[in-house]
Amino acid sequence: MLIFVLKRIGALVPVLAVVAVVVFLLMHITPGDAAAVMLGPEASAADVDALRQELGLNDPLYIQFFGWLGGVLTGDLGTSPFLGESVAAALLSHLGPTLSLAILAELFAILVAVPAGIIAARRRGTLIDQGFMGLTILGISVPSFLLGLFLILCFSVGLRWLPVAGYQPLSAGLVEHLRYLLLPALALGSMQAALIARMTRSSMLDVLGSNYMKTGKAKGLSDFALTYKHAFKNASLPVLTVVGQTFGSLVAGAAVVETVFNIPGIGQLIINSVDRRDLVVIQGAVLLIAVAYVLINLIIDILYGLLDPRVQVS
Amino acid sequence: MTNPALLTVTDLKTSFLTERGPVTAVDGVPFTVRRGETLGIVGESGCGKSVTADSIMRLLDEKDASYSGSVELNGRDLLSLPETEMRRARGSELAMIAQDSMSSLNPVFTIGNQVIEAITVHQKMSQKDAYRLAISLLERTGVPEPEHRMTQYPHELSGGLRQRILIAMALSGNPKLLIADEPTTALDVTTQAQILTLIRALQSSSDMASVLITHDLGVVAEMCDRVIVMYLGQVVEEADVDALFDSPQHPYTRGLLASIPEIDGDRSQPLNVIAGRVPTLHDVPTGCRFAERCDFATDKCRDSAPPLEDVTLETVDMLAGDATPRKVRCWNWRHIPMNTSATTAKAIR
Amino acid sequence: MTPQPLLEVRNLSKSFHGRRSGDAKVMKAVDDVSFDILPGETFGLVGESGCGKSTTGRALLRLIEPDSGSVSFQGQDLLKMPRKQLHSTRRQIQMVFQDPYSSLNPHRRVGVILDEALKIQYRLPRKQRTERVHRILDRVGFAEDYYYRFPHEMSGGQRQRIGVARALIVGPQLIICDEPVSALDVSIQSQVLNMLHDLQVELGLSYLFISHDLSVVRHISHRIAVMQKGRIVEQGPTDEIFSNPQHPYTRQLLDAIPASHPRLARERRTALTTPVS
Amino acid sequence: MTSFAPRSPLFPGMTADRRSLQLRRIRNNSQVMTGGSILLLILLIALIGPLLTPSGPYETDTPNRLLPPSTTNWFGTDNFGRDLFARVVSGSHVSLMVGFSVALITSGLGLVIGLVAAYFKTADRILMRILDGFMAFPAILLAIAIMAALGVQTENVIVALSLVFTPYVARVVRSSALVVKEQTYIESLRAQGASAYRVLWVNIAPNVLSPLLIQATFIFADSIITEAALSFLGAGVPPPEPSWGNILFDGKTLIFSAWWMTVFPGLTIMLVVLGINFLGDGLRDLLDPRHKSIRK
Repeated sequence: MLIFVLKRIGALVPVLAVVAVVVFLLMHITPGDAAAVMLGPEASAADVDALRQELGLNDPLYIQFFGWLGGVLTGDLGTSPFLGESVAAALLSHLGPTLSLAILAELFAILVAVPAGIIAARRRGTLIDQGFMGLTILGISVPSFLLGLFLILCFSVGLRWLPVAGYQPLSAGLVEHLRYLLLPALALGSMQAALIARMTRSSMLDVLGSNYMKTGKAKGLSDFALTYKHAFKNASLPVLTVVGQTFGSLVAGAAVVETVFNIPGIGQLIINSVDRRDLVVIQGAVLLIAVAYVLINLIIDILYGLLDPRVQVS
Repeated sequence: MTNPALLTVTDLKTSFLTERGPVTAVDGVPFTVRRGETLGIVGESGCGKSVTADSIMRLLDEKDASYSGSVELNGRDLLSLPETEMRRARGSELAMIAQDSMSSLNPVFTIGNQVIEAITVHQKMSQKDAYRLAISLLERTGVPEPEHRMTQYPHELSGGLRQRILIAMALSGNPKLLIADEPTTALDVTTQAQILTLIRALQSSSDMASVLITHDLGVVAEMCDRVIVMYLGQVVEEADVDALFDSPQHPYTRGLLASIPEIDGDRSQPLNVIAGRVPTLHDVPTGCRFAERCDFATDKCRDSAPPLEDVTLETVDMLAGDATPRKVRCWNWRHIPMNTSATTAKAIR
Repeated sequence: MTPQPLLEVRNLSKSFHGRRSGDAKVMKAVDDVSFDILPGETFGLVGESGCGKSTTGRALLRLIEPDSGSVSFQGQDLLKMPRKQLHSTRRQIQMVFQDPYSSLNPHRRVGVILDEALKIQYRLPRKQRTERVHRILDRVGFAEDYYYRFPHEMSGGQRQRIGVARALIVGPQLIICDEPVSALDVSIQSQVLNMLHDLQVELGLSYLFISHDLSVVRHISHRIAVMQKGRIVEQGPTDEIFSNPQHPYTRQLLDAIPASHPRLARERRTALTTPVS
Repeated sequence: MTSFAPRSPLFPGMTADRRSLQLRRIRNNSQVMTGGSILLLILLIALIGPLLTPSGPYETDTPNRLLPPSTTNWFGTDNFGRDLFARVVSGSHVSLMVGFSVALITSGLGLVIGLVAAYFKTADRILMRILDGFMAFPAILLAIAIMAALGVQTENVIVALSLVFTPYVARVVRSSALVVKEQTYIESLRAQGASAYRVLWVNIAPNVLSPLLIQATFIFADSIITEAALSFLGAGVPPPEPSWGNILFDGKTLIFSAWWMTVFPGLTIMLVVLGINFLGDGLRDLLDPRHKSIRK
């Protein structure tokens, strides 16, 4: 098991290397001078020069890269010329709301989608199944920001049950915290829920049609034992994968949903930085999220190894 | 006849809904199995033999499949039992071993977990007792180092061992009827011989009857007391095993026996070929289902379907011993000369 | 006076390393295998799954590169041949595969599949190729319009006949048949076996016939080699091997074959249980 | 076996029986039919819509700002008095163009990368590491970052989305090609002495077109969604050029006073994406045998 884990960690190195290169290059695919672009047309030549100096843009590319990488590895993501603080500090101060939102959305998605997927698979072809699957197509077709707008229109503008936008930290009380996060989490979690439900259903169907389910039925096992013991453990593997793979889009989706609901999270930080073309902050945020994604998938890989005895062998 | 019937299948029909319309994969199959007896069901792929097995156990998804007729086990019709009672019967009164031992065991649970589950689903006992019983079952089925096997996963075992595990699970409820669906098809010859010997030994130590489904007439010769031959969803011949090999009556059975290269056959002779191909279930011929491939077919064969005729009395003089049931589904069986194929050589010996 | 062998295999070996890198486990799939195939004969290679018989067949054609040994075809070593020469030698040695369902490209018509086989080996005008395809289709017993069929419109036996036609069309002298009938029903199997036999008589072909089924191998082969764990444990004329097996493994294999008649099965069981007095 | 059904011109090589089955399956596939109809309807409106509007998408009319839907302004007007229907129709041109271009570009690139990776082992190792690296970035985030670097412009949206989605297509192509590569007919071709070109482009490529088509459909839908999100965030199509996303952005600030500015463009996006997803799902049922709904 230890070897398995170490190997998985080893496999991350090239992926992280590509991630680093891509993030680094973001600064350099800008048409023209990145420093000038960042400061805008009104900036003085002296200011641009100063920023170019500060960002090290005058050095050869590979020196810039290793300088930047060295910084990243020691936790130095650079300093934003607009915020006047380090990128790391800015990210840290915006992390809380994003994490709360993403976790809440993921919980909602899993709790709704997994049972729905199982029920749909067991009642394959019935109205319930068709209804659920219709809903999932709808879920996949409505992007989170749009669903957010519709939810605001319905629950905040129309019914006036919930606040239109804004954010209260957990320190303001759990109920208050949730009151502000409920709609954003629904908006963010629905597409995730749809994906998980479809995956659950299809992997359940694969498993339900398998020979070992037939053996189980021939043993005299009840439908319940078959579904929840034999099928679920097998079917949970692909579901786990889909949770891991879509975690990234969940976090990214959070960025968009935050804008809809004015939540001061990383997403809003990114969007504000896009307006300002603050590439340093964007680099840092993108890097943080990509690394988080890679780590989450590492954990999922290890879980996979624990659940499926065949994985460690091959 | 002293031995009463354990399983009586009458006019079993199993139909599926497919996108090209409904098909009847098993079409009016009758047979009986007596206590302690082994009945073979032979036929080529697509003849409905596996569906017959699944129908007896009612393993098919009843959303797609529908049954009619009756399957009486000890006088109780399994097809009309409520699902909860059927579930109690599965694994205790009748059990099954499947063909592909790799996919028939759940890959994410240990062997121990799966064998113990097969025990405790029908018998109330402590985990400890179940464990002990599981070990003894593995010993009975010739699994070496049973304690170690209990902790292993299916992919860590060989095909032969996995098949023994499946047999152990099937035996856990002391079934009266064992249905073996191509139990050795995926195995090598030497392993096949071991598994067949094991099944035979287990059967002789109890009065368990079995239904053995296979495409391999060699396995039939080794294992069965009586045989039914299936073609395109129907039984075309039923006979005592010796009688079937000595004097096959249906043209299809004869053709089948003559197509097999035998280990002691004449190598200089070309093998028999059954011309044409099996029609699909979507366009079943109106007359005899074998007519278009049969050398002896007449207009009558092509126009009207022959019944499964009881010919026990007419063929009894060919046999040395008691009259055992003999049935043929052919209009012309009386008129087909016997020396049409390689079977003759064997009948003489 | 024995005729000159068509194919001489000497000390052929192939090992596979364990999947895990740094794994010391080495599996000898083919271990010092030697045999000859004479013109016009069928050489049977039997053994159980994993014994290395299929690897041997593939190594001959360098579909798997063997580690050592030599394979000389008409006096020339295939294993030392430059790619270009190997390419044209493949006209002489063709292969027929086990699975009639995956051995034909589902997206191509039968005629195109056969035409492609020709195109790979010969530069011929289209008209000549088409003519040859039609001739070969006729030879394996298909009506002309099968040219336009797709593989999924055919039965397993028909597909396997197309597989044989694909091998035949380039005019080989040796065909390596890797379990050519084991995926087929018995009544279909006999069609293919008879056809292989007829083609041999007519065209003077040699076959390397790889199979796990001893009855089939016995029926079609002139000589047989028995493989176990990568090695040939016994080889000789078919009748000798079957009537007087020398190696214990051969005997074990022969004993395991199911009887051809229930009476023989009973006799064998009683012979086993009653002690010899 | 004497007569054979005539071959069909529509599905060459299929006998009439098979063709009618195929057509019946398409017709019976409610998803393909629904999805197809929705898309046709949208396309029709996108084409003839400009003829039906009282004013163009850029014509401001300050006295008539924020009018609710009426018989003249079907979707109402926005805060500059521009006809919302005209703007949504004009936005559909941008969205469909972006979606289609991205689907086309990613299919081409993905096909080549996926096939090369599936066939050549060394290339596979390098290409897959790079694709893995790219896929570690959530699609929309990478798109935002690229837009920030390249500058906010409609053409850049296409570039960014193509970069972001190509790895997903390449993955699908690669894994289908790997399955095909294991088929015996590929080994048979090697035994016959076929060149790598023949094996890869003549024999493997046609077999991965179905999964590619299905994936392209979904990329089409995803591109439309992502373009809308980018424009909504101000990182996509720059105003005043109308796009569904930036109309929604304008609508958001006025959500209390002008619900129509959110509802109509929103419903349009939903309908289009729903149509494409139905089509994609239906195509998968039709083309991918593993997803056949009826067994046996």
